[in-house]
Amino acid sequence: MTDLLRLQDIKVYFRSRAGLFKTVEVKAVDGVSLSLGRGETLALVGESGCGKTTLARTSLRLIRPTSGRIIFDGADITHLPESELKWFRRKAQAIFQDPYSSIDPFMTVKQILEEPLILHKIGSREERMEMIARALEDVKLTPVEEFMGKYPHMLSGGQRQRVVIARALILRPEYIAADEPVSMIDASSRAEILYLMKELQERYGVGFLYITHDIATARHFSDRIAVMYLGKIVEMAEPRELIENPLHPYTQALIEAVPEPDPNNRFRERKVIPGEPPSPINPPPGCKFHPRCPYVMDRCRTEEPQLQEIKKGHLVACHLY
Amino acid sequence: MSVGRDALREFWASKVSKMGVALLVLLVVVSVYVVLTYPLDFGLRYWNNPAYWADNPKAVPPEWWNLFTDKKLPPHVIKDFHEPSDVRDQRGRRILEYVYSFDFQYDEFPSFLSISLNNVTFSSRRPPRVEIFLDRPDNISVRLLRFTVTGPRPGEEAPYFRYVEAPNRVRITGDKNVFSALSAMLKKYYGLSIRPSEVGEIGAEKVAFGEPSGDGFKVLRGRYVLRAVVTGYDEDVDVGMLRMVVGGRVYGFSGTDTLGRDLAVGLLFGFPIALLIGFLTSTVTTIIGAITGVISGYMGGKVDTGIQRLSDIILNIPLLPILIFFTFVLGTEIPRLWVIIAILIAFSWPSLTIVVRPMVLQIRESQFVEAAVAIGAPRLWIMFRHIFPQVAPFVFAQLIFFTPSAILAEAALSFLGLGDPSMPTWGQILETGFRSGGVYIGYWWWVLPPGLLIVFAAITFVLIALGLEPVVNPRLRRMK
Amino acid sequence: MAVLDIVNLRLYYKTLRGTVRAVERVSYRVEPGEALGIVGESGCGKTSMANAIMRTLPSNVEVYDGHVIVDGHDVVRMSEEEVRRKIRWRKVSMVFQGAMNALNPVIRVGLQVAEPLIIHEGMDKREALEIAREKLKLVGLPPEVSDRYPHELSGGMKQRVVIAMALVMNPKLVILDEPTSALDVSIQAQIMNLLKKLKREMGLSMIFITHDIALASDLSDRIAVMYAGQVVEIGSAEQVLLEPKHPYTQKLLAATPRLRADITPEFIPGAPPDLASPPQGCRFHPRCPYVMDRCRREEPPDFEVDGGRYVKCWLYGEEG
Amino acid sequence: MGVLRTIGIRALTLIGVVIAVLLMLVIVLGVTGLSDKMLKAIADQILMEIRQGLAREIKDPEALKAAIEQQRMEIYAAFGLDKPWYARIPDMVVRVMTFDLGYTRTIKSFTGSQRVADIIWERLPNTILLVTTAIAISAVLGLIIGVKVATRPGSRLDRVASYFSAISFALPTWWTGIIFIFVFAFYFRLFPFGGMYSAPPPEEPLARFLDLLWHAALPVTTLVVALVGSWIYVTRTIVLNTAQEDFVAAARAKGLPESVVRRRYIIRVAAPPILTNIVLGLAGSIGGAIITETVFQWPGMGSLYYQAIFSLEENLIIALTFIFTVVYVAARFILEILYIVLDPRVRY
Repeated sequence: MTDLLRLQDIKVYFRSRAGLFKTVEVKAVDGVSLSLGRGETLALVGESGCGKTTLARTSLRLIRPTSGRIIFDGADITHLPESELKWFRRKAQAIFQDPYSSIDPFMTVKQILEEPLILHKIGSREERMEMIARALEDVKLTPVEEFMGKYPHMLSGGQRQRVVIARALILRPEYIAADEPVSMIDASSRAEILYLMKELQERYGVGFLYITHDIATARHFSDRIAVMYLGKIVEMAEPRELIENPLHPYTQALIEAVPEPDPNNRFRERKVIPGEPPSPINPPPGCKFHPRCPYVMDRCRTEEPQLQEIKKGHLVACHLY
Repeated sequence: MSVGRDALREFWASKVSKMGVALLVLLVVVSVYVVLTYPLDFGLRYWNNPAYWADNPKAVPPEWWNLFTDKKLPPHVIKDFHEPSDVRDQRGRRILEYVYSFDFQYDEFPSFLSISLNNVTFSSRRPPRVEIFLDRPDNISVRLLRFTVTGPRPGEEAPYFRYVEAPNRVRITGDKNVFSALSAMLKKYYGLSIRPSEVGEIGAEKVAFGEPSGDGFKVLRGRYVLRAVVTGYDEDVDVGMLRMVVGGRVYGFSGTDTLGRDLAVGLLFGFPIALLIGFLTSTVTTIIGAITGVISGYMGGKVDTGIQRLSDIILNIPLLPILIFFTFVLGTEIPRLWVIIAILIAFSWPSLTIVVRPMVLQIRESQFVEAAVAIGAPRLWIMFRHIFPQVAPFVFAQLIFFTPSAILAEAALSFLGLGDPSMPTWGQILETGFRSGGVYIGYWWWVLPPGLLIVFAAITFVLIALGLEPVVNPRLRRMK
Repeated sequence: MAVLDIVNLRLYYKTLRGTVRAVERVSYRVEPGEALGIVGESGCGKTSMANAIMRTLPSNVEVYDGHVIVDGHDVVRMSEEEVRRKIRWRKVSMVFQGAMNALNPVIRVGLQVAEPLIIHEGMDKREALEIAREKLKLVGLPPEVSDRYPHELSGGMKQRVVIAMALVMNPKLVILDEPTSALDVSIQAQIMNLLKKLKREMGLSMIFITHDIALASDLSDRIAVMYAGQVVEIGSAEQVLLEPKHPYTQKLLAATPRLRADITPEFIPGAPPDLASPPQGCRFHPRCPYVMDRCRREEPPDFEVDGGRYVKCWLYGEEG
Repeated sequence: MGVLRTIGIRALTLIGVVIAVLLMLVIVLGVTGLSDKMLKAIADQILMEIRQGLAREIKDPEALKAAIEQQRMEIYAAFGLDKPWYARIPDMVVRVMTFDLGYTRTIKSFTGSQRVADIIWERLPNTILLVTTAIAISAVLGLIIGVKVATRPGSRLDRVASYFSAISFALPTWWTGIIFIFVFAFYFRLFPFGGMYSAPPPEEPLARFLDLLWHAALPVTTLVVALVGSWIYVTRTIVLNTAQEDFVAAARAKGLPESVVRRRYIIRVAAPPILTNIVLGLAGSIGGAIITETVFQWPGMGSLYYQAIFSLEENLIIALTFIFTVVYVAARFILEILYIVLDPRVRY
């Protein structure tokens, strides 16, 4: 079976103005390769500014990478002009973080869901109504008629996010990139949205890229987890393997930092990595994690480690292995 | 659309908005009335044509001023006769008599007396003779004036037509013969010897409508009869129209200026002009500003940089001096009103561009726009369907907000003497009032109303803009 | 004697939608050296709680009563000026949510930390700045930071500055209002370590307000769970986390995704009520799996369950 | 270092503005043929003087005519009149910049000179005196009232101030001036109708100063009424917004007295954006000044504009347009430096 989506050595550099004449380069994504199978869920975990959102947007060709290739369904779409991407736009969809800004406040739920159908010239008016109704049922916004006429400001955060999911699914895509879909939803409802996405993803066999900073939800809702640090993937494995046996010092620290509800927590200090992630404008040479790494070696300061398979299905980029 | 209805309800909820809308309705109604009833070339043909206003008193306050003063001032009376009051045939002559009888009960003399003849026809070689009599309440009757209509020219065939193109206007109170007649009257009835030239100095209207009292004259109240007798020497003699004017010391609703122009007429004409300047300028300005703002914000890159630089430069130029310069230099070739509007637009649009641009930048970054791109929406679709609706309420508010600035800018230029002479505006009326020294003499009816109207027009839009503010400003809205 | 004793506190706001009952008859105490965690979802009134203690109330407050006793003074009954002079920062200080917004952008950081000393103690500026530098060192910042403006610092550094600011007058009680919610996990862990260290070394009492019950366990000796303006369960960390009694607490814990265990997270159907029109009876009843008739009619009182733990639920009525 | 750079960038932009205005003036003058007319007038003036000299030396009328024609060609060439207008752009730019625009027809300076530059330089200080006084007073009033109003939103004072702001925005400056003349000069006879000093002006310095104050009272008040409304409004809005910021709540929680919170956390932070808005309103105050001077016959550049329009002195109008631009740009520059000093966030 061929992969649904393959990213090959993707680099995304942004130019940013620094004063009148000087521009600096921000290396948001700095050489990432990964592949996603049909119906598979890959979680991309990292802290803010690590480039995970940029990578997701690049996978949707919302950004053209500086270099590297995006291969979707066997076709190279890296440099296709927008006019030749229409088929891809139908097969690949996005779900965004902020349910308050990801839908146009001036459109009704019906208009929001109808827009993709109109743009892709799908169905007659009646057929479209039927598809919208089905999509709303899928995301459990019932009674359907009542929700169709509502404006976003009349919906709760969770309901909006369901509208967003319905919009992403209405074209029956093969690939969805979901960028922090639940981070702005209350803890008690978060799982509900994630279950809904999981259910629909399995029902329609969608390949899912799940972007999150929350490694705990990634564990429960994905087939594989990739950890990103400063524009690079530093480790990739199946969830249980990654969490029980993290290899990269950064992954270890990240897992260590996540609290669990345990009354003994207060009696022990967490092992933390010092400092904050450096700016992607001036990333350190060698391994990008070396200034904060407890196991730093001379080699780490000069030579960048490559992502390699240490055991089956477990990849890590670290000189320790 | 419910968002729109909510916004409308919110707008309508405030007292300020209601007041603004009421004023706007008034403005529009008056303007429509003027547009429907005034000729297009009003400015040149009537307003700036002194002959048209010749029968009016000069620089007098409005009639209602009498309500506020103890001294009752005579109103202006124009009496038009299309038919004579009486026609007699006497020894081969035809006598047309025009009689105007009126009760004069005021504390001040009329400002002048005049008579005009229009379309006089006759066929005898001897031209008709005109005599003007004044019968006073004290039973004195004076023949003020006698003159003949211009006789036939050699070779001219009967019937003879006279005063067809323009009326023959005789200002009675300014005529030397009248002075003599009045001087004779004073001698005969009061035993005063006052030379005709002195009558002229005192003022013929004072002598005619007054009686000597102490050093001067006081108003003689009572019934006066003003008679014009036209004696023709044939049966065809005819006067198309005869007009008698007893010049008042108050006039109409707004008084007159030093040329006798009825200020109410001019001020009314200012309504549609103010609206035209305000709406045209602000509409075009906001359209250009909104489009450049959306393009600059959404397209980015070189286009964006170019628009930004241009805006930055234009915004750093002080507007009024530039307006003066351009209107002065170009105003001789192009109608000044259009120059003013064009320059206002050319130098104002960036102020909208620079506020719309960051809004668009923010909207462009918002996830629903990104979602639309991901769905496969083309650029134009996104700009029109998603971005423009977001900025539209704000742009509309700016349109309203900018309207008074345009009106005020035109008024300022007019006040500096750069108004469009073919289009009398409030600013121009004020300027003539100011330049004629109206402020120093106290012609309040001349300088206050145009200013008040400008304020009225401007405040209409300011009020509406204030009412719109909570609707378009999300920060204020959220506080509720 | 307790550092803070709150009895029957009520705080209502007047809004266009009606009266919002943000804090409804809440009572608890904080003992010396103890950290109390207040856990709840957004809009449950936990931030209002902090405002009620400091008496930094917005202008639309409708009801503010009960007792907030700090060191023998009842804040509810004191005059505004007295609270300012005697309580704020002297007795109770605060670490604000979103440090990026809690610092004045045009004043150097050091002066902002030192300011309370200058105002309250009438201390000389130089002397106060010296103490500020010490406190900055205490929270792990180099003293040079003192001369910087807030925009020159990273998020983690600003958070440390805000903590140093809270410590500058050596208060008895520090209220931490979501001190890490804007930070990444790795930075969050650093800050939590710092807070633990400060609590241990300085014997500080703390109120730790958070939406994350797992994070609350990192610092709290006791935990109060809030739902819709009320404390529904309060007890020691062990009691609340290991044997939660209130259905909401149980569900909240179950909804927390576990990293190290194979328990799949659950969720609570429905949404928290609008505090302008809370449901009759128990406020949790529309979402409660164990709902009984009584819950719909009557609001449950606080039942004491196994020593020092109070639960606002009819399920424990008989035992109480 | 960073500050200097920011200032440098602003300076460059503003120099760009001056150059753009210069070019615009010169091009419009060229296209409309006005520059030809003006230069010819200057050249002919010179030629007339030469003609008198030549007439004395050369007696033969034919030779005189030829000599004069010869001179005319030379002078015209020197002024670039033999070339099309666009070839003269650099020359004209320099002329406008140095106010070397020849002589006026009727308007004279106070000392009797008819050189454009003399007339302008003489009046510049009077305008600056009037405008800066008015701006200073409005700034102080606007800030005080705006802050006061912002601390009590919704109060009666707040409403009154809001209505006043709206009205002041809709009031044409000059009309306000006329009303003042009507009421205070014509009706109550408290202040003079216009001018800067009585005629003759008092000799003694103190009396002279008081006379100036007496004459300035109405025009300054007029400008203040026109300006202060928007300043109150701007100050109020920004202060209200700032007062909602978290750090203000934090400052209150720190137990800082309200006066300190207001001064250090609200006004101090609100100052830079208020200043920005004031900078944006500066153009309006220049416009207001032009007309106010006209109404009160204040012998500054504004009333000179009015006279120049009336007597069709195009060279004066050009010079005035340019100097108003320069004055405006300079004022903006000063305020922007102040902004940089006030707001540490822009010091990069």
